[in-house]
Amino acid sequence: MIPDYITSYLDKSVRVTPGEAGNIFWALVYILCVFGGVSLVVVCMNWLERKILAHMQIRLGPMRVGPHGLLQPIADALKLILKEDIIPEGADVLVFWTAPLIILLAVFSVYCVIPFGPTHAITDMNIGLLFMLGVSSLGVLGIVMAGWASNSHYPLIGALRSSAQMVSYEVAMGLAVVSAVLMTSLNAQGTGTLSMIGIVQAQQAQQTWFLFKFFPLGLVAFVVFAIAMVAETNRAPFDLPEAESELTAGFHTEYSGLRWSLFMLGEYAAMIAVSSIAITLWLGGWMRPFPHLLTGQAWDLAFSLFPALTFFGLAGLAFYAVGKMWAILYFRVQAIGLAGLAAVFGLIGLILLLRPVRTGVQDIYWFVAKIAVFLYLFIWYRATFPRYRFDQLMKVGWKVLLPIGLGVLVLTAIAGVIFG
Amino acid sequence: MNDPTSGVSHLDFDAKESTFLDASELIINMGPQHPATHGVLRVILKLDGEKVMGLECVIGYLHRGVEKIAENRTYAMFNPYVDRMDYVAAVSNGLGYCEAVEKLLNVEASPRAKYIRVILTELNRIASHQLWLGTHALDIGAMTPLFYTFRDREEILKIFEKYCGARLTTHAFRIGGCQYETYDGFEQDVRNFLDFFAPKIDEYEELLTTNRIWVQRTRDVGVISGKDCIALGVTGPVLRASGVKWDLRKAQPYAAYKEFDFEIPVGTKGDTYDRYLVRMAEMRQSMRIIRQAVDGLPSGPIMAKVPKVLKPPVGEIYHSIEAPKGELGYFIVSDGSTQPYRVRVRPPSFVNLQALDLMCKDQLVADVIAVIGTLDIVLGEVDR
Amino acid sequence: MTPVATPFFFYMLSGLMVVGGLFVITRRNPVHSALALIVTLLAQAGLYLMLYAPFVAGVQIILYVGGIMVLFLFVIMLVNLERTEKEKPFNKQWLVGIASAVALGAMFVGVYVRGRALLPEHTVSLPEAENTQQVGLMLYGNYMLAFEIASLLLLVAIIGAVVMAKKRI
Amino acid sequence: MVEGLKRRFGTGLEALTYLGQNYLQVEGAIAGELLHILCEEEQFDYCVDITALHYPKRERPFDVIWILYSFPKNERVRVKAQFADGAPVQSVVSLWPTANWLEREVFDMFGIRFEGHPDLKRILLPDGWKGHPLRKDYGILQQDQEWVQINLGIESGQ
Repeated sequence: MIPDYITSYLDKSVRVTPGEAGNIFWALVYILCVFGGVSLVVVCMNWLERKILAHMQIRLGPMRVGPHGLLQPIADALKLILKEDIIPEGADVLVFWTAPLIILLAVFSVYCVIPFGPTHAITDMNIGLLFMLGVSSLGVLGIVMAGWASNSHYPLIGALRSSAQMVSYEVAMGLAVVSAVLMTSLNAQGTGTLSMIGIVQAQQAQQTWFLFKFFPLGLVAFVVFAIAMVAETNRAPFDLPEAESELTAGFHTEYSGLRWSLFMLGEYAAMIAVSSIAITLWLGGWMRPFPHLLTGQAWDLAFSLFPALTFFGLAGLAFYAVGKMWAILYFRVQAIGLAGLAAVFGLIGLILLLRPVRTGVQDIYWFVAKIAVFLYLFIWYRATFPRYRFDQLMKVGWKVLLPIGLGVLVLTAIAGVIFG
Repeated sequence: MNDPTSGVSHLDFDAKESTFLDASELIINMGPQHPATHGVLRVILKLDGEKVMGLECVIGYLHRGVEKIAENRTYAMFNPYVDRMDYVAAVSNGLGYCEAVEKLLNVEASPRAKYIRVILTELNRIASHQLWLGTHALDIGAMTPLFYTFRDREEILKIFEKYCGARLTTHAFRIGGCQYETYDGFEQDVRNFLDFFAPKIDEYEELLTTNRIWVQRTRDVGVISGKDCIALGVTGPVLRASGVKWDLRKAQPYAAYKEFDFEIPVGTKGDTYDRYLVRMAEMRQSMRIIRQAVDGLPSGPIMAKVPKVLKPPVGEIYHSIEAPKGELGYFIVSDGSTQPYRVRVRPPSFVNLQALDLMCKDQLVADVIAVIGTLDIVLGEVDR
Repeated sequence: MTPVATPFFFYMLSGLMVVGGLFVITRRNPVHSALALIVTLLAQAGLYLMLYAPFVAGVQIILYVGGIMVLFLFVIMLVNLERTEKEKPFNKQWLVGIASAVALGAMFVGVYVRGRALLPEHTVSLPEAENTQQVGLMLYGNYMLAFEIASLLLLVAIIGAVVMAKKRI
Repeated sequence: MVEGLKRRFGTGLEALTYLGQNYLQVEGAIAGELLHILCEEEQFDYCVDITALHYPKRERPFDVIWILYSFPKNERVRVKAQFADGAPVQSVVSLWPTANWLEREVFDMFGIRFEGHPDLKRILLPDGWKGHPLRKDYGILQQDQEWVQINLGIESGQ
């Protein structure tokens, strides 16, 4: 009975997400996979950001803990967990406690509907996109609560800034999203969809990424969204709520230890979440690049080799780093560790060459690869741009992005009527 | 001491002023420990939302009584102390002090000493501006320039280290000239630096000058007119950015500056962006001066004839130089003994900081940070 | 997909709403009141979901919780809280308040008792998957005029707010 | 310039030069008026510095020194006046706003009161500090023990 319940979902004919199939066991498995995966990515992201930022700024970044500082995130996590958790005097303890949890809850709820593949989502809601926007807008509550509960001026100003900022940019974001949703309705029935999987399938059906649909309308909408999503996640150059040179650390000034790390986790998870929205809406979701231009068996095979090649590349990089290690005892241990890592990467690459695995991970691989590009962009912005001032931020949101978003929406509708 | 409003009187905290939504104004204590106050400056801000209604600086956290120490040291013994005031431009401080005492003693440094002084002082000006640029950009949120400027500042510090053994508090000059002859390859090192640094300034400018966010953050921020500058005694790049073409190196030349050909960059609007441009141009002018000085470095002795024990005749002297931050003056009174009767330092940072209130009025909190950065203060010099 | 434990969720969400509502009016600290109101609104969104109206639920969250309540909090944080903490929460209006609450309750009971026959016996099967599309078609089809009038009203309200807030134009 | 001033003030004013630097030695009573004239009529638009000297053995122990500069003339002048302990000095904040902090510092370090200063209080030392450190009778190791104990909770700051 129970094994049947488990295996029934694996039946090839089902082809729906576990949430839709109503299969609680597989839904749980997916939830664990997604949450574990996201947490792992956030940890890696922590290391990568420091490393990439450091190399952009002609320094080395973490180098001490493990080879090339690879174990630094673990050391950081340990430190944060063991650190004293300070609650400032006069703080509203209950609100102070719940604020980071709300942020985390909001961000992770978004992952419920993110489609990593046609069936690789926890569930598929028919209001998926709406759900995503709604839930991610709850994150601002956590920030506001954190800032207010700290009973301190800097967090309060940070909270005020972020509430105004997020509410403003949500408008532009929403308009950009709607124009993409409009594009989904260009089918025989004339009805669009808000389902995340449905949106990608619409792109599949129309044989184009929405980025290139009605060029340049899709592109403009995407750019509006891409700017707004940086503002939504409070990253540079829109990191005013936590502007370190002005507000020390903004809304999480008074937080420390584990609770502070929850904020960080929330921030990075939110970056991944909004990147996924952008990818789903405009960049074809799980589709591989040029799915309709470069068709045929040969191309399919070539693209399906990418996951394995990526891991071989990582392994090669690690081996190269091993070769560059100094030949002294201290580094010998690290070199062995790094070589082990390279071997693991190589092994994963080999496994990915197997035919069933190769086809199975295709969707997930391309989705994650697109996310990686976005995350790199986030880091790049941070190294390049100065910070906006509050009034300029509002000006950009209301006077630039909002009219552009509206215009794109109207033009998309017109274009849809004419060409659709 | 823990009350944020302690020591504040001219901000009337109980006054009812009309604020947005009639909300109560916010009193914020920025500093003395704050990432953007460049040391231990404490600024008490009165805010309406994000708008600054008034502010007051509380200084003195780094007060070490330099002027009192001077009265208890001989002239030569006090020389290293001046390096500790504006510690990012220690060479300039030393130059001002040595020249003041030389004037009081009625001796003149040899031409070679003067040229070496000019080279080192101008190198120090570049180093000071680099530090300013890095921290200022960091305050405004651009992280990367900081690392670029520190990389290039390192080259200057290496020259200092090779010349006199110290990197920061150099104590490079002695009363009467320079203690050290230049090391072998000094000229080549300086030339190499100039060749190395010229493209680097372009690199900084590439990151910032046409960056839209940078321009938006600095244009029309902290505007101060030339008239206000003079009334408030503000000197240095801040004054020049407000359109007043006044530089002590030209107006009342000291050391060997008369012999060099250089320009005084001036701004037009007196905002933070102009001050940025002026300082960038000043770095280029400094390079020009250094190149001329290195090319024309005369030979000869490096120390003038000064007695072993310095006993200036009774009298007083005011001598000022153009430090990277503005007019740095020394007023020295001698009573004929081996110790000065009084040494008064006219610190540019201290006087310039007074303009903060005027420049920040009705601006936003983020602008206060930008203005503190653009004033280029060093708290060691403000508090002495 | 069949719903699970419907009565349980209904009573849980309703209870949450009532408790949240009580907290809204009893808390002295306006921020706590606002947070309780957010809980109430979220529970309400849950009820909409149970009524097979996912679109309304999503809009409820985006607009009320993500937008309006954040602005509420924004304003509450700006004003001086110490004064409100000292004031009595119910300044002499509680009699009127209780009276109207009782009247409303009586009306509900009356409608339920007398109009029972009018209520449908069985749960109506609503097309969940088509919900959003249906709402859209209704709004832009049957109720086009009303919808446009409402948006015009909102525009007027925005302009009015700007005029009132801005001292000089 | 000097002639005109001498005609106006008579014997109270003496124009001197030392090492090529000009300074005016004036009576304390006319210092305020002289500075006003220098600012308004003689174009000394920039007050470089205000400082003081302490000669404890003199009858009027304080010299207050104003260092002025004229942008149009590119010329410096020092004004020097003697004051008794406790005698008020006329503030020049209304002429040169820069004098605000400079006068506060002189007050902080010497205890010289400036009349007409908008907000005369200590600037570098803490508000409650006793004593004025740049006076000659204030030893270099001396400090306000009481203040240090109360505010820092230690016996000595040294």
